[in-house]
Amino acid sequence: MRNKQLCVFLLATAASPALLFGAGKVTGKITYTGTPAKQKVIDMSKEPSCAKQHTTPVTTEAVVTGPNNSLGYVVVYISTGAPDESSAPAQAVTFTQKGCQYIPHVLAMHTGQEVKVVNDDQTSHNIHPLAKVNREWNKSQPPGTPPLSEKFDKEEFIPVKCNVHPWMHGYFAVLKTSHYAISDENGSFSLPNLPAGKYTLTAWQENYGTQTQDVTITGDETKTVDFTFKAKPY
Amino acid sequence: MGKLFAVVVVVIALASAVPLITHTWYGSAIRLAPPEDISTHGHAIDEQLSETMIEAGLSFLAAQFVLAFFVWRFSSRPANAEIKSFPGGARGLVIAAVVLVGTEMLALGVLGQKAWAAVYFAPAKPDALQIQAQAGQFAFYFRYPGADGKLGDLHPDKIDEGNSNFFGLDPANDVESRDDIVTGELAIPANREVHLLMHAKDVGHSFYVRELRIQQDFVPGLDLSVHFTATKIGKYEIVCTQLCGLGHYNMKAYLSVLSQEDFDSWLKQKASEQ
Amino acid sequence: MSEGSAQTVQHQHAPPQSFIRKHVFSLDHKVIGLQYYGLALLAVVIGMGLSWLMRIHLVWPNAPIPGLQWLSKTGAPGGIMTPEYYLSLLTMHGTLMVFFVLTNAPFAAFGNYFLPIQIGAEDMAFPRFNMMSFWTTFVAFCILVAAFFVHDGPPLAGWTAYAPLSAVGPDAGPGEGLGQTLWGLSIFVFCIASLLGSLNFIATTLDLRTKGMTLARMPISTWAWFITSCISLLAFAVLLPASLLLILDRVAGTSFFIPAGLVISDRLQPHSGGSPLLWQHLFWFFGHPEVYIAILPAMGIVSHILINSMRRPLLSHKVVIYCMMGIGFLSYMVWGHHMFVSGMNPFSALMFSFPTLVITIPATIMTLIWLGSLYGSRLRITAASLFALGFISMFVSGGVSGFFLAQPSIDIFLHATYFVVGHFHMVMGVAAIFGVFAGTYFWFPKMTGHMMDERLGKLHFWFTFIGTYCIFMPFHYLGLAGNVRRYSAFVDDFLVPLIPVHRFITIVALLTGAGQLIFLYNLIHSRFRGAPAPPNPWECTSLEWSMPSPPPFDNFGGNHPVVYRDPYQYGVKSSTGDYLMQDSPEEAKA
Amino acid sequence: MATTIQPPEAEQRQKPVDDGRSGGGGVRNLVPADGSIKLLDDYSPEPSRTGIWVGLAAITMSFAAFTSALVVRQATANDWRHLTLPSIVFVNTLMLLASSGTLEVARQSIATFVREKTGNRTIPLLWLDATLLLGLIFIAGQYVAWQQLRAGGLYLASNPNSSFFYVLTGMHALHVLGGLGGLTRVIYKFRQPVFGLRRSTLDATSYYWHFMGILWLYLLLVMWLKL
Repeated sequence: MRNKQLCVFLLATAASPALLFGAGKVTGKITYTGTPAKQKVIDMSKEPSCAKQHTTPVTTEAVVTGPNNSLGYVVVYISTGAPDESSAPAQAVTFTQKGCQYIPHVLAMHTGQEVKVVNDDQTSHNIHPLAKVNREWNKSQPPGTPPLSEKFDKEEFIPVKCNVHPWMHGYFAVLKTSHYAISDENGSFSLPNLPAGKYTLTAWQENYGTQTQDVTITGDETKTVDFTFKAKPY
Repeated sequence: MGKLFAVVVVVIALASAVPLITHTWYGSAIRLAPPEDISTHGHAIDEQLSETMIEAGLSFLAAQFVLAFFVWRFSSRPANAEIKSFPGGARGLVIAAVVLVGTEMLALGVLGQKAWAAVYFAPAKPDALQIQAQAGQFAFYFRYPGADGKLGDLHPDKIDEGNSNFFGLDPANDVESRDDIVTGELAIPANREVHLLMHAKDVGHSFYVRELRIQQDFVPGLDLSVHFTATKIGKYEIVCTQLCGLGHYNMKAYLSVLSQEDFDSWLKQKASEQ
Repeated sequence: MSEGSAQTVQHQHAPPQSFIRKHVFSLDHKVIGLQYYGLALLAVVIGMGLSWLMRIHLVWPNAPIPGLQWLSKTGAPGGIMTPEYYLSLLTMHGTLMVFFVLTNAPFAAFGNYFLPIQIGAEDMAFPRFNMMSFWTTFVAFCILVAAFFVHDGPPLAGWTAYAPLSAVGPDAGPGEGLGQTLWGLSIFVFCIASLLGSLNFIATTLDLRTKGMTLARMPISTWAWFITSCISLLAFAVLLPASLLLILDRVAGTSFFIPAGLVISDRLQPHSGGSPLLWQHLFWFFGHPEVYIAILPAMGIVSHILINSMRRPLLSHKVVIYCMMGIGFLSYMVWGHHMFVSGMNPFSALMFSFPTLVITIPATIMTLIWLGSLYGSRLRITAASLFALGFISMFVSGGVSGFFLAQPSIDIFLHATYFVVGHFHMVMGVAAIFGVFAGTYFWFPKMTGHMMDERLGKLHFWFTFIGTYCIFMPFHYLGLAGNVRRYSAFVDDFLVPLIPVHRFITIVALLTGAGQLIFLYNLIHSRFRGAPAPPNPWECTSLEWSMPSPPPFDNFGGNHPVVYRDPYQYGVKSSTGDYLMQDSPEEAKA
Repeated sequence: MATTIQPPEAEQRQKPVDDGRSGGGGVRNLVPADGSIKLLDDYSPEPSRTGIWVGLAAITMSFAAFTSALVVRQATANDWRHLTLPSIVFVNTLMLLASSGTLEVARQSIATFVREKTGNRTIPLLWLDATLLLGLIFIAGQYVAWQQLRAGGLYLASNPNSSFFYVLTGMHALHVLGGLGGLTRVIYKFRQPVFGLRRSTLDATSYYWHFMGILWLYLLLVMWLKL
């Protein structure tokens, strides 16, 4: 198994330019059927400095829905067949705490890629990724302290929480590939720059779990792959 | 040097007494006394406090002054000065101590019982408004029974803060919990007794409202309760006084005492947000 | 068979030659006493440094403290203290001060050095136990300090380590990992050390008194150490099992203190049925007597010094001793007053409140006897006697605030506020430390053979006396305003207005702390440059002054003094002046 | 100076009048100058004679604490699973009690050995060794008991009852090991060509050893009633 990975890896690196600048593309839309749970209004009265930053009531983001049953914050990525990459992207991804919310609610990153955690609030947060595969950590970040910089080495969907503000929940999607996308308000996503090949697409939603579909890209075409999740009221 | 000691002790004793008498920090506006009491039982505690303040304060001043005076008077006497013994000797002092402290104790003890009993011995009235309070790292959450007037059961395994299920309710299977109203602030109607059922989610916490003269620990695995009646409409702080971890200093919630109709509309509003 | 041939009278241990046996693993109670003193000094320096950091952070929460980030990168990113690191400092400060300073300095240090001498013994009953108990204490100290440097941070559950926070492990947040386990281990080891020490003290006092040294003829300081050792024997015998069970809950997954159904950091804890209150009961059953373990020796030392500087015995020797016994006895019936708001049965709350109030009677009697004895005395003002008088003042100030906390109804409001912090810092912290200072200025000549600089000593007293009042009196006012303790920052609308008072306290604390440098300088300078000390510079009557300073290896050179009279023969006419040594056969002239 | 007056030579070495008011100022551990074989008595009451009782008081206190912990824990428990004690503990009990008996016999024989001043140490040694052996058997037996519990799937953390069983028996076993150490020391001293065994050492060790037996009976009762 390891050897196989290794060979693929060598091949990949040998031919990486061609692979990385493939012209194939997968787009699609994430929708749901049934009635999703009503998102609750978050009561921030405990933290006035955050509460006063929000004019409209803030709700939980576990299930973010859009027009005609579209589903946001779904991570779509190539789980198998993805061209292996020699190294993680150099530029860091940023995870911001603002108004006692995580921005973005779901942050996808490459294994080994640097993630910067920024505290824009006037209060002290603690960042606690409840990792199981990766190493779990739990650090406080008083206002005015420099951003925390961390890395995750293994593929995992890590719930992130702030113990000081229990409503603050987010996710780190640590993936082995850089071919990932996160669906927007309208549930649409797109995975560009795919070389020709046979792939397995995986869509992950924090409450509804994962779905997979196979797709084959030949040359520079654009395939459409849609996912539909079954929503539960509770 | 002995005289200097005497002077310093007297000055310190007087200076220490000033804020206790003026209830402020040496002329500044900083108030250094319990905030105004808004509960029906609090006045007993306050009387008890001021009683004790007078008795303890007087014994404090007396002791410091006597110390100062004796040191002033008897330090650096000539080597041949004659040693005198305190009139009455040890026996007198022992009797004095037993009598003074004894009576002081009895007085305080009896009064104290009254104040204490008012809070803890009298059970909550049956018509008291039942609210459940849950303390967890590092926030309080409160649960009001919905239309059915019943609180759903708690299932710790169902707790899911990402979906704001802080209590671990199971609406899918437990109908009673569907209309429960969960809030981050405690709103209560004025002049109505509230029976607070206290539940700790993780570690030890405490429920402390200065104006209510109420402090009660949340003990994990042991669901306690307190009952009180607030009399003054307003917004007050609920803080945690039991060291519970890194967020302890910031573990608080607000208590808003509302008129009955304001309370009803507030509850409706919250119900709509569930 | 040549049994018993060629046997000579030999002493239990001859003077050691090698450096190691002389100064490191010494069996000599005097060396061990000094070792305890040194350890306490180290601990108090660290502990005070921590309190400085805490005070600074409290009033300037977002100001970086230069250099702090090197102490702990995660604890203070960019020098700005995180909340958990503040709590860790708080925990370490409390543990260091209570166990390694207040238990070691007045009791183990001075007791080891002077108890055997004051009863005319050549050493402790069990010198090897004595050495073991010090080095075990030292190991406990190292374990505790090691907790500073573990990966997930030093412990933060406070010196009371309330379960389940202290028992559930890393899920409860930073500082609840290895650090907390080390804390428990350190306490466990410390208990063993204290048990060995107390056993030794008791056996020594009962068995090794020299001829004529009846119990009634023991100096008050000896009595205090003896009573204290009885208290600590029983107290630590309870903390030992408690800390063991806590460690097991942490490392072995047992459920002594952890109830079922706890959800911490979104994880359901795999425990069932434990009782958090069990820990509180076990801990406070130790914890309250511990307060008296800290204060009783100070009372003894202070009485001893006061009598000497008043040149007259106390109004009643016996009554003072009975009071100390009474306090020791009652200290076992009051632990519940720490748990008034922990949901204990309201009746038992009253049951605990009563003895707590009763315990003020012996305390008051002692105070009145000290004051009454001052009347008509020939008080000599020295650095030592100043600290002794300061002790009385502090003891009164800290004592009266006990009146408030002893009453459950008032405790509802004052519990866990700065009022409590002010109360126990004054009555147990500062008062006991004053006893240690007094003892140091008094016995330094005997221990080192050099006089201490009196002028510096008095300067040090004024700094400390005024400083500590300015620090700890305002704590009471803040408490009355409902200022909660153990907060790493004051963010509540209610507390923000009080910050100026805290700022005042912080500034005074920094100054007072700096004032202690005078003491350190005096200590070190006098040790080497101080004038040589005569055997009895203070014209004192007890046995430790009947030998050269510093005392020879076996104290009395194999000749055991015979005691002819009660310890405090002052204000009499004798060949030596106005006092008679305990071991002088001379009769006082009328 | 009053400080320099020394008591006359005679006073130093004579045993102080035993008025029960004062001790001997720590002149002790003296080997008899006449070199006779006897259980050495000292001028001063031998500290270990007091020390042993103080030590036993401390041990009693901490096991009392364990007991109260057990009681409180049971009172709040909803997870109290009755635990049948491994049968072997009763065998162990017999072993421990027997060892107390052999130790007493050993003391008697040492006394006679001293009285008759015969050089024959074998009989006392035999009894001492027997005591040591029985003690070791007890420890081994306890170990077997733990093995049996483990075999039954009951580990330290399985339920409060098993936790308390392991803790109580474990702590007791530790104390017994201490007693074995004491016995070994007694045997060693007894074997010395220069007779160095002091009565107080022998007494203290045997008091401790008997106390271990009593403590074990108490624990057995507690565990049998509660666990």
